[in-house]
This record gives sequence, structure tokens and C-alpha cells, in this order.
Amino acid sequence: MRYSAFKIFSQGLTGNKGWKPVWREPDPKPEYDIVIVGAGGHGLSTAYYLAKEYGMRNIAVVEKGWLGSGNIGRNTTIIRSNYLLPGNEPFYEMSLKLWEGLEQDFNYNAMVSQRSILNLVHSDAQRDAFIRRGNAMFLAGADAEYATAEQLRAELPFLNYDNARFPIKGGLFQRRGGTVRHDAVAWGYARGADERGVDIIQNCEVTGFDIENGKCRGVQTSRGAIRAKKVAVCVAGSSGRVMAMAGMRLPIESHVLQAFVTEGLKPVLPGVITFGAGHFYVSQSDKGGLVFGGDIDGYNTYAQRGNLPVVEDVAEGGMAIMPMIGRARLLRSWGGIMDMSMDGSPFIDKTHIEGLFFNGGWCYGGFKATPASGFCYAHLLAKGEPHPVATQMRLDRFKRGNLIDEKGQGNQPNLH
Amino acid sequence: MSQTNRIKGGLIDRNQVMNFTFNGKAMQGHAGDTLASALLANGQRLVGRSFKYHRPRGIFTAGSEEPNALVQLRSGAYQEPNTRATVAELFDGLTATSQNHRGSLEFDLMAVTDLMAPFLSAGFYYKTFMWPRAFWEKLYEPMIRKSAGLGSLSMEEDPDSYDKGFVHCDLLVIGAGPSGLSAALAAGRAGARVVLADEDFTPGGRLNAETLEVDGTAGADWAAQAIAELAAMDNVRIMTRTTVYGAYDHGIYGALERCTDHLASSGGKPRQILWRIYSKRAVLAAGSTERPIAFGNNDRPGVMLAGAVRTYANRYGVTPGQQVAVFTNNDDGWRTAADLAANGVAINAIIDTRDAPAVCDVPGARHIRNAAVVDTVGRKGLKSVTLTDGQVIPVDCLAVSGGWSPNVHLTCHQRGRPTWREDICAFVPGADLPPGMAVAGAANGSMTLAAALTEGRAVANAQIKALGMTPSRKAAPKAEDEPRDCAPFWHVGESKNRAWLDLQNDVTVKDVKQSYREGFRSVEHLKRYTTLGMATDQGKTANIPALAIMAECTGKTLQDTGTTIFRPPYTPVPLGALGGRSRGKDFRPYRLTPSHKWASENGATFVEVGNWLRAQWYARPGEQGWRDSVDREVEMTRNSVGICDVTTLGKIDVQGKDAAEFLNKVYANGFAKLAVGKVRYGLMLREDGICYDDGTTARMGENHYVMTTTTANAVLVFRRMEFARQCLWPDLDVHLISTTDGWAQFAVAGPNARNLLRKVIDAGHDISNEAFPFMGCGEVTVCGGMPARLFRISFSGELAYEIAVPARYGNSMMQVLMEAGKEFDAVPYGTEALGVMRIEKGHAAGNELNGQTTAYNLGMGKMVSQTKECIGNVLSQRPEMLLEDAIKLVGFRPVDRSQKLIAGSHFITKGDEATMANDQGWMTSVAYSPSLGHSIGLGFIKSGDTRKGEVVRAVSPIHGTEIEVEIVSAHFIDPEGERLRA
Amino acid sequence: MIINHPLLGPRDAAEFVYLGDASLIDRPDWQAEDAAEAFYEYGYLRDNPAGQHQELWYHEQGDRSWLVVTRDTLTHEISKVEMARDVARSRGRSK
Amino acid sequence: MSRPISLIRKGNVCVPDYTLTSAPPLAGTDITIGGARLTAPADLAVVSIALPLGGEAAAQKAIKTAFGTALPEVGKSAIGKNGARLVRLGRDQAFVLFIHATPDAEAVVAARLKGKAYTTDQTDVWCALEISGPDSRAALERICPLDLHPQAFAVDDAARTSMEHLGTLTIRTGENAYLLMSASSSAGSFLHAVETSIKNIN
Repeated sequence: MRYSAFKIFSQGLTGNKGWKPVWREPDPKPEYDIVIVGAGGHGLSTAYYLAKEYGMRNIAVVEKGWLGSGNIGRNTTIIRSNYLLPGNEPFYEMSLKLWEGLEQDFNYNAMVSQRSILNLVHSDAQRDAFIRRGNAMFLAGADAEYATAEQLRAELPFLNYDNARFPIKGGLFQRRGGTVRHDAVAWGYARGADERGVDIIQNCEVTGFDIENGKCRGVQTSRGAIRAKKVAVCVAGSSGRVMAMAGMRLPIESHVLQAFVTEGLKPVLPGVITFGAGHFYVSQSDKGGLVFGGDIDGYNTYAQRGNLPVVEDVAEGGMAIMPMIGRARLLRSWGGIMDMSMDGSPFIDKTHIEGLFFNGGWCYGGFKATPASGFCYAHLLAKGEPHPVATQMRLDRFKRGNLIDEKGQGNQPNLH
Repeated sequence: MSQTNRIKGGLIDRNQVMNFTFNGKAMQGHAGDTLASALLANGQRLVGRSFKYHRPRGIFTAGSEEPNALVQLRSGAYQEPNTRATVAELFDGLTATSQNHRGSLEFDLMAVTDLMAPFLSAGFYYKTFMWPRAFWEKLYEPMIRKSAGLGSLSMEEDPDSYDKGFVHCDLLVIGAGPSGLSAALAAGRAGARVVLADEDFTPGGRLNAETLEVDGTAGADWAAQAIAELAAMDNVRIMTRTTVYGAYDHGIYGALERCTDHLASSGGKPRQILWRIYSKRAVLAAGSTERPIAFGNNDRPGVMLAGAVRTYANRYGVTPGQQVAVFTNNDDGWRTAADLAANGVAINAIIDTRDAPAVCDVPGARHIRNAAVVDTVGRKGLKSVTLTDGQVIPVDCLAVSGGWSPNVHLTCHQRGRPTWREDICAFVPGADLPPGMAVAGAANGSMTLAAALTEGRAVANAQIKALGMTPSRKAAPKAEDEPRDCAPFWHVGESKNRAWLDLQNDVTVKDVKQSYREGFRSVEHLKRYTTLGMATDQGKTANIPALAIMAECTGKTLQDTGTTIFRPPYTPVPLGALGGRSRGKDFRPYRLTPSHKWASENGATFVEVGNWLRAQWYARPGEQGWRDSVDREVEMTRNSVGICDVTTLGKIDVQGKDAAEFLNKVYANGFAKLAVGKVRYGLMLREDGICYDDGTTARMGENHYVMTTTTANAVLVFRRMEFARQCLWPDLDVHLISTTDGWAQFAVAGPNARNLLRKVIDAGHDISNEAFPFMGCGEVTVCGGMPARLFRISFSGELAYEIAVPARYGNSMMQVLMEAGKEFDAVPYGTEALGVMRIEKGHAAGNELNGQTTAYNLGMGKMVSQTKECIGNVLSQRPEMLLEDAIKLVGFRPVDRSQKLIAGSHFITKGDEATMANDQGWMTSVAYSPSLGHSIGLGFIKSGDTRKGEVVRAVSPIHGTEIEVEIVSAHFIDPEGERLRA
Repeated sequence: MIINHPLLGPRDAAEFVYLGDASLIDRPDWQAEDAAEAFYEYGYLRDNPAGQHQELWYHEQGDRSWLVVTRDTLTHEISKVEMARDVARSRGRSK
Repeated sequence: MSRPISLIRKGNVCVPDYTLTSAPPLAGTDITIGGARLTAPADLAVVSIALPLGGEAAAQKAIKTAFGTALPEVGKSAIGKNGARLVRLGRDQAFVLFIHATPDAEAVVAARLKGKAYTTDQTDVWCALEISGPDSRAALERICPLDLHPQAFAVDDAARTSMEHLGTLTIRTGENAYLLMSASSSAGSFLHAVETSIKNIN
């Protein structure tokens, strides 16, 4: 069913009774060309682009819970391509360009809203690093803009300029950055994939891989065995547990990132703002809630919940840069499990097991990557080689010494 | 307007009159009122507008579950959006305004959206606003954003202060209703350290709202007695106005105490306190929340929850209406009818969905069995209700009860799932409670007063036993079991008009059905697609009926349908409280250098370096800008002598028989053979082979070393060294302790450095070049016997020393050095001049040691020993870290010397296009070199060590600039190091 | 979270700094034939279990001891806390 | 070139051209608000003692001889000769706190221990405040995560923790008295934190 204003009008006149299910609820077939494990954002976009770009239709996406139940539905909805390193920046810029055409592409309004992202600068060293980054963004064809404190004061008068422990000295804007309605991304991709014949099978947990002589032939699931020519794992947050079933240890730890939303407020923030002297980033949703987050809790966990110290740390950061939010109330907090990788950057790669592919390690940058991740994973699955913008996202990069360490924190996942 | 709806009774103090305004209208209430009870007393039924359709709404509940009656409280910078009138205590002078309307509350222009409702059903926005693309951000979204949101922030800094605190207890009792009081009494009598927390300002819970008796006294009186008994116990702490909002790991609970919200002014005291309650055990006695039944136009002002209606009557002495009907599926609804009737309020009808006899006798009320309300009339205030059989009953208040849901929220904060109990039509706590928690009373599905009292004591006693204490033998308080039968009934199928579930977010029964139709059938999909339960009330009244309707659609049981996950906070918590005192200048502590006082008296501008404040430069009168000061400081240092407080560098005292061996393992370069009285530069690698810190280490004695780290990494280096000491080489005899703050350390640099120091170092210490050469160290005395440490090290490239004295003498030492330096025109210099000189000298600092670069990149690859065991040397040899065309640190100068270099520019080979593929590296640090008279820079560029003399482009597209730069040695000044050895 | 320090008793986890898997104690032999491979695995690969996890915490705001904490990554329940120095020795580490 | 430390003595043959004056960051602090008083102890010297690996017994013996009291268990402190307080911070680390004005506290302790333990001067690393009076515990409750209830934190108990982002050492010195120590560089923020706590409960 194609969505349009006319459709809404005609349905409205007939009591909205003619809307059809957005996706089917198929039973698994015995065999597929590709089985994608995980109907999160990345898994669904992979299926969508496999079908749309590479004409592959005999695909299943199997999901342990409900589609979109992973981090696609529990993030702070930010999109941006303000990366530094050549291993990352072209990839994220491609992703941002895909976001920019996404809604028309899949005929679903995910509310891609490019209201800008701003990284505040509080020291000269930080300024130098952001200038370096902004220039890297330009070199990769992205946009960037450096604003002085005076320019910021004019544009964002509510920030704490005059009574700050760490005064604001400027900031790096990416005007094309912004937010997207996260759930709608999963739904849009699911709908698009389903329309093209992809079977999205919810409540179907993978319990094992069928590996024979070093080749992956399919998966065991809670709904029976499914044979597949290729198995594409795409379960960030659960990568450790799932790949353990294939006997693999990964350069990944699972950590929880909490996120928060306030009660609905009339418009306050134009775009995304991140604090540079503490852990706090924030945007305002179309519904009016301030959506914010900070640092990960910092210990290995698979429990989708965090603890108070980080809640307080994040709120301190918020109060430090925008003390006018003191009387806004935190409404809800939640936690998502992140694949924290050893250099803070992801993987889209084959494994040493033939036919078994891996996509993960997104740290807390997975949401913005959703389109490009799916696109590049689809490319790898269909063509057998990495997409040109994802050539560094390999599992063996640590052995080779080719790191993609944006923050320069080294092999300690909780620092990325 | 007068208090037309005041009736007799209640817990209010009629002698205290409180004046307040609502939308500018002056009204009066009494001490003990909430804003909601006072508004109702004044006959104000319309109090707000709903989120999506701007429907007129009234007060719906009498507690924190309120979805409708949200107001903006106070004014100016104190403006507080989305405040529930139902929990806001009335104070004299209170001002409140209604929210979310354009025009007046009565005539909201945005109400037009309600007429468009057929086209605005669940998820409509996902299906449109896509064409043309540019219109989304230009037109559609701004329109949506403007109409979304409820209250407004003042945009001024929150003028109130907040505090935090830590409370420890054996048993935390959450809720001071009947079961909570019973539990607290039992635990308190047993001698346990008890914290009893309740969100209300008057503890007692439903006891204050009911006419039930405990131990033969009125419930509210019994509650007051119980509180008095508890208050007299040293081991019990009663925290009223305190909401326990979250259950975190290992018995830690988050709680918010509202200290001054009930006062006209906080009087300079913290407005609220965020408590972290550390409990060994907890009893959740959070009670239950009533839920509505969905029927056509059930959102009119005047349609209220039945329990709330009698709360207003019994506790506040207010009747929400003069002509009241009750619509119920359970026995409890009848209590409302009975209690109001007893207060002389006309009860027109009791409409019971069940085909059952009357629960009690209610004078004057018609009992209509097996019936339901299908619709209502009265846009801005209820006028009548229509029943399934078509009969119309004129009423101005309809009390609705769809049964009660235990407040299981906190039981689910650690991912526990509630279970459905058919007999009470409710979800009760599941098996996976947060460790240490037990549940009692209505929160546990024990819905009668008698059961709550008994269970409260029993659960507390079990917890007391588990703590190894002896329970008190005193019996539980006694009450009667009131009738609580309930028959499931969620929505009136016959209703043609919209039947509302989520009153704040305007989610209707039809929306739930459409969600099902479109495939959004999991409860999480339902929530996310329709926004059910995502409003400020978190669906406390709406969720269960909506889930029941989804269960009807899918044919599943409610148990299988499940609930969405309850997460903290239970009720919303202001960000100000979560931030506590850490805001403004108090966001983080200040660390001051020992000479801070002197510096601030001598023209210093300070800069934040981590938590330190350091002098950035010292302006002198007549200087036009910071560059004047910095240039002067550099020139005078290089020409004579300058003094810089370098105390912030980390200092670690390393002692032990194996200290040398230990240092040899943590530094990449050799340290085994450093002689006593000598200093060595040391490079530290992370285990992954990347450089992360450098500094000098001085051998002060046979088993005694003093290490310095960078300012930024002092804590990190210490942590990693402790790791090495305890976890990697546990049998080395080595001991670490930080002395960073203990020694005031000053760099004294420049050709006259020795001459200056000779004046302050006591005679008898030979500091001549021969006796005390470059990289020497030792203990000396200054100013007549003051112990000091002297290091001959140089960051500036000049003849330089660092001299350290006990920190309490630091400010004095700075004065002395300046006094003694007068004859040399000694200058103090700040971090800017320090930075200029280190760039002139080609020393790497934070911009170069940024966690991404190796010794190989820094041109120090050979320092990394491969002939000893040390951290990082193995992984530093990975093949792609040693590529021939790897970036190397070199110097840069502009071809046109008048041009200014920009840190963060990228290098592009001449003739190449400025793209990422052609990126050759970047400029890390730049400075104007007063010594050379032009801008200089350090930077990493591919194969830099072999490209000296080449001219490349330094591009900074973010500035729109590009300049030609020449690759040169990083050592701009004195490359042979003659000065520092002088 | 609360960590029951073997010497100091229960302390808020906020006093500690987390490092990661306690396998980081088992630093490979730098002179072994396969040192490069062993250090790669040591430095980069993790079991990352969903369940019992032995992990390193540093009592930075306390006695500066490193601890090995055995904690369930699904429930956060802590079943054991040991001094890392003792664990290191028991695993054969010395000088 | 190094020579023994000679402290300023009257009658020193060599009269220095310059003299250094001591300015400890909280010197002179004496604030009373409601039921709590905040003072900065004068001339409090702090020296750390590390027990050598393998030499613990000898070090403990030397400590006992030097201070007249055995090194207490971790988390406890004990008062020895001349009021010196030994605070056991960890397995192999202790502090000794004593009143001593001149900047040679470490040398004094080292001499007494006769090389059986490693010593480091910590006097200037720390600043100290004593909070006393009936409201002390209530005030500390606002910033101190430790359970200071007498059942949990007896007189002479000692513990390090973090308060308002500052590392601290707390020693219960009396029924209603606590010695609080924190880094000397952030003394101002530390005083502000404790003082605000007292103000906030009044």
C-alpha cells in the first residue's frame, strides 16, 4: 500500500478501517539464499538494500523478539557524519546522504530532521582537534562549520556562557546533522523489505549455527532449522553471545548506554547540542521531549538498564551548559546494550567461517549508520567484497595494526 | 469565585486560608489542599487541553498518576511546566496557568485539530508530509513542533538550588499507606534502621482518603498515631514528600524529596534533595492505581476516577460535582457513592457493568445493573451521560472505576515482568523482583485494608529475619476486609464516539484497533506506534485497558500480551535535582596552583586545564592583547630568565627495591641503569603500542624515584602503574604514591636561570654546569634551610631547572624567585608562552600525543626497546603501524612568512585535489614564534622525515583558506641543544 | 552497584574505575615464539560472556587496590570479590 | 652534591637573603553554623608509610616501636605516642598524622622507622578540616557516601571515598567529630562543599 496524503484522507473518511498490515507474519521457509540474523535497523536495512539494490528476494530476517526491539528503538535518534578518520568519515557521509533521500526512497516518513548538530569546544586543544575534524569532513564531501563563542551566543543564547566552570570557546556545527524518528526507520525498512518479498520472522531466536567443515550452512532457531547459502549476523549488542555460538571471540565488549527523555516542552532546542567538558548531548523531539544521553555506564553488561551515577553525571553535564533545564523533569530512562569495540569503530566483514558474515561493533554510533551499514553489508553479501567506503571495517585490523580510533583511547572499549 | 464545592470534613485546616490564582483568576483554598482540590472546591472543572487534539480536560485523579490536570506553576525564572495539580500542595500566593492552548483555555484556537481527527489517526505522520522533500523541514515539521509539547521553560537559569544525599538503612519501606505503616512499625519495633518514604505530604496513603477504620479508630487518625510512634523511634527515619523513583542495583534506590515546593519561596534552601538510599532490604508498599473504563467522550471535565472523587470528598472536603453518578465494574466504585452520599452529595445513579446485587445501600441512588455509559455530553464540563439503553442521566460528575492496578513499577526496574492475576483483574509483581525487595499490600495484589495491614507486618518480619534480627511480636493492626470483587470490563463496545485511553496523548480505542490492523501488535509496537503511555503520566491509568483491548484483538491472554517495561523514574524528576550542586562554577572542583594567589595579583589570565586553573599569560599595562604578553614572556625568557608554575604536572613517588625494574617495564625506553642524581625522559606506551604519556623520572636515591607525568594524564598513569604493580608483576617490591599537590614546582628557564637560582639556593650547593649538568637532580635547601628538590630539565629548550618546595611555601617561593630575579628582568610566564617555546623546540605535547600516534610517528621509534619486557613494545611492532609512508612528526613554516598557520589544517601534496584520498596528514600545533618572527607549526605528514624542504598545501576548508608550507625540522630553535646544556 | 571490598566492606561502585575482563592479568610472555599473536589475542579478543564475568575494578577513590570481581552480566549480581594481586599470584604471576 | 637538610635555626651562620613563609590553603578556618563547627587543624603533618614486600613484619615492628602502637587493621586508625595517629589505608600503606610545623615531617618519621619502611611526605598533598558538633553527621550525609552511623563507622574508623568529585579521607575522631582530608590544590572547593552541606541542613 502506497502512503500519501490522499490515502490518509480517503481512509479518514472511511473510519481508518482499510489500513493493511505493514508487514506479513510469515512462517520460516526451509531454505533461503540469505538469512539475516536480527531484525534491528541494520538487519532490516540490509534486507531492504539486498532486495532493492541487488535484486535478491529469497531472504529471511529472523528476530528473537519484535522487529525493531534492539537499539534502533532505544537510541537518541541522532544522525551526523562528523567523523575524523578516513576509515569512518566517507562511510558516515554516505549514510547521511542516504538519510537525506530515505523517506522518498521507502515511502515512509521517518521524520529525518536536519536541524544541525553542534559540538561545543571548551579548550584550545579541543578547538584544534575539531578544526582538524571539520576539515576532514570537508575533504570527504561533508559540511562543517566552526562557530566562535560570540556566534554561538547570538544563535543559542540559552547556553551557559557567563557562569561556566569550563567556558564555551566555540563549537563545530554540522548543519546537515539532526535527528530521525528511530522506530519509523525500522518500520520503513521492514515495510520496504517485506513489500519486496523478504520474510521478516519475529519471535524466532537463533539457537545455533550449522557449521560443517568450516562452512556455515544455516541456522538453528526456536522455530526450527533454516538452511541458508549465507548467514549474515547483525545483532549489535548481542554480538558476543551470538558469535560465541559459532565459536568466535570478538574484539567487542557489551556495555549499556542509558538514554533519557523529559516531559514534553514547547520548542527550546533547535538542533543537537553536545557538551565538550562533560558527558551530555541533547536534542528535542518533535513531541517536545528533550532527548539526551551521556556516557556508557562502563562495565560489561547485557542487562538493558543502568545505574544512578551515570544518570547524575549526565544531568550535571546538562545543568552545566544549559541551566534553564533545571525545572524540566526527566520522564523516562532506558538502556541499550552496545557492542563496544576495541577501537570504537565497527565491523562489516566476512568471518573465517565461509558463508558466515558479521556486522557489529557499532558502539553507540549505530543508529546514524543504519542506511550505510545495510547498504554496505548488502554489497558485501551480494558481491563478496567490501563496499569502497567500508574497506577498513575489518575484523583483522587489530592484528594488522590498522586502527580506526577516533578518540585515541586504545584497546579499552568502555573509553570509546 | 467562592468555594462552592466545599463540603464538611477532610484533613484540611479551614482556619488557614490560602489565596491563589489560576489563569489570573483569584481563588481561595486551605492548608492541606492540593491545587487540584482547591480548583475543584472553587468549581473550576476545565483545567487544561490535551496534547494532540486540544480537547478540554479536567482533573481526573487525585494523585501522581494524573494525565490531564497539568499546569504551569509559578512565574518568571521559577516557572515550572507540566506540574500535576493533583500533587501540587497549595500555598498562599500560588499562581498557576493552564497549558497547551493558543488563545484562552476556554477558547483554544488549536481545538480545530479535533475536527481533523479522522485524518490524524495513529501514526498518520509516518504516511505523509514527504512531498515535496524540502517542505518537511521548512513547513511541516516546524508546524508539528510548534503544536507539540505541553508547558514551557522560562529559558532562564533555574534560580533554585538543589542538594543530594546518601541514606543508609536496614530496611527501606516505600509508601506510608496501610501496608507500609504496618511494615515500618514491625521493623521499627524490631530495632532495625528503617527509612519510611512517601510521596505525599501527609503519610497514610489511602487511609487518608477512605472512611475505613483500623484498630477501631478512623484510618487517618490511626495513620497519624502510627507516624507519631515511628517518629519517636531513633532507628526510624520518616521521609515525607519523598518519592522513591527508581530501584537500582544492589539495594540502591533513588528518591526525590521536595523540600520547598510547598512554600511560596525556598528561602535560599535547596528546593529538592536527591537521595540515594542504600538499603539492605526493601518493602515496596506503593499501593495501587485505579484505572478507567473507555467509553464515548469519556474525557470530559467531570469524568473522574471513582477513588479520586471520594478522595476529594473524604480528605479534602470537596465534592467534584453536585450531581454525581458512579460507573463501575467492581465493588470499590460503590464506596465512592456511599461516601459522597454520606456527605450529602446527590448520587444519581450507580451504573454497574455486572449483573450483581447492590454492594451497599446508597440513599437516593439508582442501581443500574448490567449497564454501561456509552457517551457523554458537555464539552467543557460534563452535563449528562447516556447509557447503553439510551437513557440519559444528568450529572456534572461521573465517577468511573475499572478496577485497581497494583503499583508494580519498582518491581520491574531490574527487568522483572509482572504476572496477570485473573481474580483481581490485575498485573501483580512477578517472581523476578530486584534482589532484597519484597512487596506488600495493594502493590502486591492484596487489595483489602485488612490484607494490607497483615501483609505489611508479615513481609517486614520476613525481611527482619533475613537480616538476622528478631522480629517484634506485636500483632498486626486490625481492620475489616472490605468488598473488592471486580469483573473485567475495559471498554464499552457500543460507543460510537471516540473512547479515550491515554488522556494526555489522546490515544483512543480505535487507535489501538488500527495499530492491531496495521501489524503493530506487540505491546512495544503498540506503544511506539500510537504513543500510548508515553506522556508525562507514563500511562499509569491508560496502559492496562489498552493492553486488554489489544489482547481482545489478538485473542491472547493478558499474561501473554504482557506489559511494556516499567523504567525509572516512577514519577518525573527535575533535572536540577539530578544535577545537584554540580552546576555553574561548581560543576567540578577547582584545583589551584601554589602560586595562584601571586598570579592573580600580578595580571594573570587563567585557563582551565582539566580541573586546574593555570596562569595563561601575565598581562602588563599597555599591552594590547594576549599576543603582546606572550611574545614578551617568550622573548624575555629566551633572553634572560622566566618562571613558570609547573606544579600541575603529575608527580608520583616510586619507592622499593624493585623500583628500577618496575620503571623499566612501564616505560618503553630503558630505565634500569639510571644513576642516582640523574633524570631521564621517559615515554609510556599503552599495551596497544600507542604513546599515551611522557615525562621525566628522577632517581633521588637507591630505591627512590620521582616520576612526572603530563598534567592531563596524572591520574591515568598512576592507575595504570598500580595495575602493573598489582596485576602484572605482583611480586615486585615497589610502592607508589602521588605527590602532585605536595610540591610547588617552578620552571626557571633562560640563560640567567642559574644566576637566579644561585641567589635562592643555599650556599654550599654547587649548581655549576659541571657539578649539576643537564639532566641532573638532587635535594637542596633554599632560603636558609628549606628543603627543596632541583631538577635540571628543560621544556623550553633553554638552560632550565625545575625547583620544588613544599606546596605551602609555593606562593612565597614565587615571590622570592621574582624578587631575586629582578636584576635579570625575570618574567613569570604562562601556559601560552610555555606552549610557544615547546613548539619552537619541537617537543610533542597533548596535540601530538593524542592517543592515535606511535613512537614511530613521533620520530621516537628507536626509543621503544625490543630487548626488554615493557608495556606496549610487542604490539607496537604490528606491520601496519610501521609502514614506510606512515605519518611522521615534523615542523612547518609558511612559505610566505607573513601567513599564519592553522592548527587542524590538513596537508595536501601540491597539485593534488583536496580530498580525503589525498590527505597527507594534519597540523597539530601552531604558534607565532617571536624568536623567528613568523608562524611555525608542528604536524604529522606521511613520510615526513624524508620530505624536509618540500612545499605542501595546508588546507583548512572550514576557514576557506589554504597556504603553502615548507616541511622543516621540528626543532626550530637550537637544534643541537647547546643552550640547555650551557 | 555495591562492591563488597575484601578489606573495606561494601562500597559504592562509583568509587571504582572499571577496566575489563580479568584475563588482562594473564599478560603473555613477550619472548615467546607466538608473542605477536598472543598479545593480539590478549589485547583485543574478549569472551564477553552473558553470565558470570570475572572483571577488574580499581578502587581509585579508596585504597587504590585492583579487585577481581565476579559478576553476572545479566543480573549484575556479584558473587565474589578478590584482591587482584592475590589472583595474579595464584595465576602464577610474579616479577 | 646533595647535603643533609638543615632547617632554619637561630644563630645560623649563613643568613639567607630571602625567607619563605608558609601559607597552607585552609589555615585559620573556623566556622560554626548551627550545630556544626568547621576548623582547619594547624600544623598537621602527614607522612605515608609503605610496607616493603617481604618486609612487612619488620616494618610493623618498627612502626610499633616508633609510635608505641601497632599498625591497625585496614580501615582503622590508632593513636600512639605524642598523639600521632596511624591510619591504615591499605594492605601495604598507612599514613601517620601528627602535629609538626616544620617541613621535615618525612625525615622525622623515616628516622624513627630506621629504614624498615618507605616513607613519603604527604603533608602538603592534603588539606584537612575537622567537622564537629551534633549536626556533623547530618551535614556529611549530603556529600559522603559512607555509612557514618556509629554502628557502621566507629570512633577511629577511617575510609577514603569521593565527595562532590573530590577524593577524601574521613576519620572519625570522636562521637561527633570527623577529620576530613582532601587534596590541597582543591582546598577551596572542598571547604565550599562541606560548608554548603552545613548551610543546607540549617
